[in-house]
Amino acid sequence: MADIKLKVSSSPHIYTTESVPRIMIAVALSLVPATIGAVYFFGLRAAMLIVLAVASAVGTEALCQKIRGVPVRISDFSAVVTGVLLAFNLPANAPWWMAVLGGAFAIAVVKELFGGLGFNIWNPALAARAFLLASWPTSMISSGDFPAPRAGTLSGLNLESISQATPLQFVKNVIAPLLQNPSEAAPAQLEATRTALERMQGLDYTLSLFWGKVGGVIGETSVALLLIGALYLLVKGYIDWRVPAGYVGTVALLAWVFAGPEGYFTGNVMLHVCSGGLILGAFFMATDMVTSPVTRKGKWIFAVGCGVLTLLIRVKGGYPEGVSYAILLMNTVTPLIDSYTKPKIYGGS
Amino acid sequence: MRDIIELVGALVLITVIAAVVLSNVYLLTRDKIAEVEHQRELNAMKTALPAATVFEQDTTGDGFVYYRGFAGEEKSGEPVGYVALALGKGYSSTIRTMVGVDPALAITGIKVASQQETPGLGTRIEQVRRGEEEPWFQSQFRGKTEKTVKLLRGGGPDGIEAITGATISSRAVTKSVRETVQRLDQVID
Amino acid sequence: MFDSLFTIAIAAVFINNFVLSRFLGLCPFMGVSRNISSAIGMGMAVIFVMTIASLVTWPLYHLVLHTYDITYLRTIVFILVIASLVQFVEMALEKTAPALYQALGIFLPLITTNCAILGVAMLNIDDELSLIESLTQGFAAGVGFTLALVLMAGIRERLELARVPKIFEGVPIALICAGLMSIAFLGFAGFAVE
Amino acid sequence: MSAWKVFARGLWDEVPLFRLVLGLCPALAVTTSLVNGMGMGLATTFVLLGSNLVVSIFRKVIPGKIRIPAFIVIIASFVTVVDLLMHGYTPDLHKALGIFIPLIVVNCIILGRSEAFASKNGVGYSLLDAAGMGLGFTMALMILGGVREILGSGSLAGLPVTPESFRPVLLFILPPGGFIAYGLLLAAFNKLERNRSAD
Amino acid sequence: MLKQATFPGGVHPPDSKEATRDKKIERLALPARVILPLQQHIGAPVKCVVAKGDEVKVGDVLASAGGFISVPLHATLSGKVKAVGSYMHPAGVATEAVVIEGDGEDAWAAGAAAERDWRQIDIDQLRKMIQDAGIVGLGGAAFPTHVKLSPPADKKIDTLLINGAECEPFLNADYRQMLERTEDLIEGIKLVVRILGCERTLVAVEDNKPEALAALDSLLAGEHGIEAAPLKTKYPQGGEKQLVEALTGRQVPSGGLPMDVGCVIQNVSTVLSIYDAVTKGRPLIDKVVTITGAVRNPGNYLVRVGTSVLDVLTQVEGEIPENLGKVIMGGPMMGLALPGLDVPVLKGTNGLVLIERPVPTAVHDTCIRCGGCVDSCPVRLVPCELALYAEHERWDKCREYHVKDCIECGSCSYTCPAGRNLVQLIRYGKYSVINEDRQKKDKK
Ligand SMILES: Cc1cc2nc3c(=O)[nH]c(=O)nc-3n(C[C@H](O)[C@H](O)[C@H](O)COP(=O)(O)O)c2cc1C
Ligand SMILES: Cc1cc2nc3c(=O)[nH]c(=O)nc-3n(C[C@H](O)[C@H](O)[C@H](O)COP(=O)(O)O)c2cc1C
Ligand SMILES: Cc1cc2nc3c(=O)[nH]c(=O)nc-3n(C[C@H](O)[C@H](O)[C@H](O)CO)c2cc1C
Ligand code: SF4
Ligand code: SF4
Ligand code: SF4
Ligand code: SF4
Ligand code: FES
Repeated sequence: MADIKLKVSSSPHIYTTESVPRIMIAVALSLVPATIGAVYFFGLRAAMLIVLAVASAVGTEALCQKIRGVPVRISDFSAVVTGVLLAFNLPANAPWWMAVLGGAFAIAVVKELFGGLGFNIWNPALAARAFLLASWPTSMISSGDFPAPRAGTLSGLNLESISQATPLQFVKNVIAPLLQNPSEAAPAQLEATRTALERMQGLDYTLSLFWGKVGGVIGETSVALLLIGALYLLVKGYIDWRVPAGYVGTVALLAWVFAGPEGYFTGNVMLHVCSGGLILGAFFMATDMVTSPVTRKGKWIFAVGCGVLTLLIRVKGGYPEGVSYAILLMNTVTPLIDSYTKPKIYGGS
Repeated sequence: MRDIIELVGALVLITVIAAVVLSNVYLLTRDKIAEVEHQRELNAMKTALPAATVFEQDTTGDGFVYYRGFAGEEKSGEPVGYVALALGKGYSSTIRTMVGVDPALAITGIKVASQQETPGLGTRIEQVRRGEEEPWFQSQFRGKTEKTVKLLRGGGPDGIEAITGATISSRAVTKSVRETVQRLDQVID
Repeated sequence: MFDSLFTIAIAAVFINNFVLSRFLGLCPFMGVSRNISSAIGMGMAVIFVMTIASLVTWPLYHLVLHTYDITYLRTIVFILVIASLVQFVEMALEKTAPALYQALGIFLPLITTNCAILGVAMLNIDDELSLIESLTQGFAAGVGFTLALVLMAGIRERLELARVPKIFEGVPIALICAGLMSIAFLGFAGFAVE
Repeated sequence: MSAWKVFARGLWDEVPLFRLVLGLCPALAVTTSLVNGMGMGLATTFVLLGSNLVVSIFRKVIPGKIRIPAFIVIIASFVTVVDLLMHGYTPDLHKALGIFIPLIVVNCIILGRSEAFASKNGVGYSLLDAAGMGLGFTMALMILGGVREILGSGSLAGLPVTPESFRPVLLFILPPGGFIAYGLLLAAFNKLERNRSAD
Repeated sequence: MLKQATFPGGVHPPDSKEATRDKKIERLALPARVILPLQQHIGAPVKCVVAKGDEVKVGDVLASAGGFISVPLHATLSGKVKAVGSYMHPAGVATEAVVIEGDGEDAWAAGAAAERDWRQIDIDQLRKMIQDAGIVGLGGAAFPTHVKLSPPADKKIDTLLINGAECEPFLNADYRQMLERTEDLIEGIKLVVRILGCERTLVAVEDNKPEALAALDSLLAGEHGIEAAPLKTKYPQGGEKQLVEALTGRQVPSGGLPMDVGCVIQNVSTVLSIYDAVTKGRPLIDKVVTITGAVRNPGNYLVRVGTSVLDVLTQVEGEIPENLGKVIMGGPMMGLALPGLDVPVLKGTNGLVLIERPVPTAVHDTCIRCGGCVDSCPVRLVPCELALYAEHERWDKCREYHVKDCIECGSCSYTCPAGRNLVQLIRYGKYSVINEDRQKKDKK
């Protein structure tokens, strides 16, 4: 009886029931409402882009792991999350091959070259979006030709005489130049511009952004659907509330203070919060734990940094949106944040 | 101390030899370089005003520089047109464009001399399509007048078609060209 | 004037970061970015030398080379001046500020033949900047260099623990990082600073 | 060492850029096209040849203590010569390479060869060494420039080489693409080398 | 009652205590044989004073203390010394041990079991008695208790903390003793207070043991300077540094001891052993052990030190379950997985937790930097990074990030969704750094 074979292992002998695949599957599930929304708003083309991006991400992951000679772990679902989030960052009329190349770049260059899950410095989906944007800008920047969501319009406004664009692009590239060069604009255009600005301040407009009646990349359309998923993750504790709170809070505050049509403290907070992919970025991408700081203090710094950079880019920079670059820039700073926000240890001097 | 003086002396000697050699190379290449620089400028002006072969520089009282272009060898007689540099604030750089007009102030051509816009977007102001000779955006300007140098959807005889995704660069060129034509209008009367 | 200085500074640090978008100073960027503390030391040394190099080369060019029409000697004069300057600074620091010398001293010799220093001196001339603008650009370029270097050092400290494929270990992965950093810095493209 | 070895070393075993990671700035800044890469490479080769030649001739008379500044002066002189010649005879290339021509003066490869080779060897070997290193560097820049041009512009040496439907990957002619392309090439080179040494 | 005190960090594993919570302590029958490893404490090695063939009685000294920081070992069975030699230790290595074959009589050595009044004995004598009784810390560390009760003159002790937290899942040994021997415990505490001369004593109990708190409260009602202190239920609430922080707001300095901040901590069982030793002349020969997990008769048993686990389980279960996969000596968070069943119960053993086959194991993945371990570390280390540095044998970095402050509580490993065995790696780093330090010191 004494020769019974016992397992010897180091303590502890019990573990949490969480696991990496469980977390990743939860994130994938949390994106389901927005995915259904994407297909509803933009039709089967959105579905095709999502499927292609996921297939490419997962395929590339398997291939890279084979080449590297490590066990193939696509069942951890992280590549699926990357694929979906990448597709969410594409306009619905993006060429199919961009989804494929983006997925491959995200996984091969941004993730696997660094050693795979957990070792990458930058958010794979966002780095891939930035790669696509720099390489084929005409297909990634709305020039009035992004498809409008079903039951909505591209800018969320129905105005005849001025061209359409997604809300922040509309403000930056359509309204601002017209106001700056009134001589070039027809009176009807100027009139429409003023109306547009006015309507964008209203509650109705915020509601259209909230429900998804305004255009953009396929995943950012409906704030409501994104929040359903985000809530699920918050409740499960898979994302740290500090990140979205710090991020959205900073953007809202700064937008109110600085980003008004005229003067300080006139900014339309809801416009900045509900558009330009902020909700998608703040809840699903800035929260990628691999590429954000590990400590609570670090997360606050990261979140506030994202917020400041986002608004800075929106107001002063070349891009109308700014979320993706803000997060990528803060990813770059993350190792430094980590090394300067080590908690003070118990009993340390 | 003596060492140091010796060493410094040696170094100075080397430097002097180098300077002498270089000044000779400089003298040998000076004219060629001047010619090259002149040619570069001339080429841009000729693209803008193909009818002219020689140019005469002039500066207005407030510092506006422009050129009169003449056909033939001599800088005399009636100019066949005028050339001036237009500066426009583009998306990420100042776009410098050489603008040519005939005596009736119709544009004879433009040539973007330098710009640092976004590759793939703004840089398409210099894009030459496959199978074509000239940059399509710039060739639209030929024959336009002060009135018709403006962005217009669809382009055609009454306006300039903007580059999709690069309205800012397009506008910068168009606006600076228009302003330059207006400037020339004041000058040549 | 303040505005234009601000514009120059922001451009040199973020928009056209010397390392990430102008490709100047890459060798020390690759060579001295293995840990954060030496990156900071190197960065401070570069800021220091870039600033005084700008301060010295500008009058030299405008008051001497240009006046006597020997601008073609610019390269040779600048490199000699910068090399002696670094040497001189090193000696002066050793005598007057031993603590600072301890911190920066080991980096100074590395800097002499670094294209970012000579580069900023030449760009000051080519961009037709005034003396005070040159000083600003020199200082800001150094800050931009330091920023990139320190960020890179943070990343490389983390990379030491990553499972980078063998053939990418060392310089290749550092280059990929620089590339992705440079992609992130595209976020500053088109900043309207005026 | 045989003459051939002195020459061939720079072409493979010690090819700058792939084996000795030096001269990075010009390598990345100017290699947006094959021709620019080649131009930079040849300009550097010229300076290498010149400085190695002069240094090896005068190696016995230059006092050891001022060796380095003396070399720098010699190198800077050849750089200036190249600068002036290119300005006069290849103006477009001169414009494209810009500030990176004068910056050849700080290229460690050149000072490195003067110091490590020319100051210790005769004229013939020094020239061979310079030629080998210079051509190796040129080759590397051309590979980098070629790859970036094909991917980023769809052309090679200015001639279209990709089908009409190919939409060039602009990233490769932008700064980030320079880093990434170089990183990938370097890894490919490591791989080749590992295969070679495995044989 | 104080408000429930706690510390930052920690984890909440399921407490799994129901099975034995209400089981009264039962005394197990004497075993036929005990194996007594000589060294059962931290400190100077002991000197064995018996040889094969010697007759011994319960309480006879088998090995005498090897210095001040050392305690003697006593016979826990009367009978004959069968062997002095190398035997398997629960930690998986063979160590010197004395084996006694019982005569079934349980005859006690002279002098044992005499009733004494501790109030009449002088303090140095008390300390001597505690050492002679072989008492070590029973909270897990097995540090000689008399040493802790002899603080240097320059360290003023103002607070005594009695550790009744028992924060490890499954275990109820301390809890049962607090319920069943409340009065003895309070007497013991008063005894310790007298030795230390401190003003304030807190008996710390997690709030998942309300009965124990109530029992203490009612008996302590009129007492001056001693009170029960409820703690939030959280692992590792019973860690001494965590207790100090939770109850006094002070932090034991890194590398220091609780006495540096005026505290001494004693485990409940230790106090009871002190009480038994002083008032009854009874050395530390038995131990309350919770036996639970995959067993049919879970319970709390009083076991003679040295009884083999096999004997204990055979007595409790009748026969050893076929599908036994793992036996943990101690709790599941910090306990040892036994290499086999033929190893003895030690002075510090407080539980045996049995786990069936197939033994659940963590999936081993790479760290996804979720920060869970950082948030759970009661010392506020960054376990994910420390573990990576240890994995890469970067001792300089391990040192820089305070690896030596890790208390090896296992909270980080418990919480890691990637199943990384963080404590194991960190422990490797910790002992490598300590070794380095030692080598450096030796060189000097
Ligand atoms: C990365 C980036 C680069 C850009 N580069 C340019 C540019 O070089 N020229 C330009 O006119 N607009 C540029 N823009 C601005 C947008 O393309 C803007 O939408 C456009 O100018 C408006 O033109 P549209 O009316 O055709 O959409 C850039 C925008 C981004 C995000
Ligand atoms: C992580 C950890 C958890 C602990 N939990 C307990 C506990 O629940 N009860 C206990 O009495 N001692 C516990 N200890 C031991 C105490 O730190 C301390 O050593 C003991 O209470 C001191 O009393 P003693 O000398 O009487 O054993 C724990 C130690 C550690 C490191
Ligand atoms: C909360 C959460 C958010 C995530 N966000 C992203 C993301 O924005 N982009 C991405 O590529 N992967 C994301 N992932 C998947 C995974 O963490 C990511 O691919 C890693 O960076 C790969 O190492 C996310 C995972 C989680 C759990
Ligand atoms: S001297 Fe400067 S450039 Fe040359 S290798 Fe060293 S760090 Fe790099
Ligand atoms: S000059 Fe020296 S420092 Fe600069 S790139 Fe070349 S080798 Fe490197
Ligand atoms: S690092 Fe050490 S102290 Fe911190 S949780 Fe892990 S085992 Fe406990
Ligand atoms: S808990 Fe595990 S996965 Fe999370 S940060 Fe710590 S080691 Fe990494
Ligand atoms: S070439 Fe090396 S620093 Fe620029």
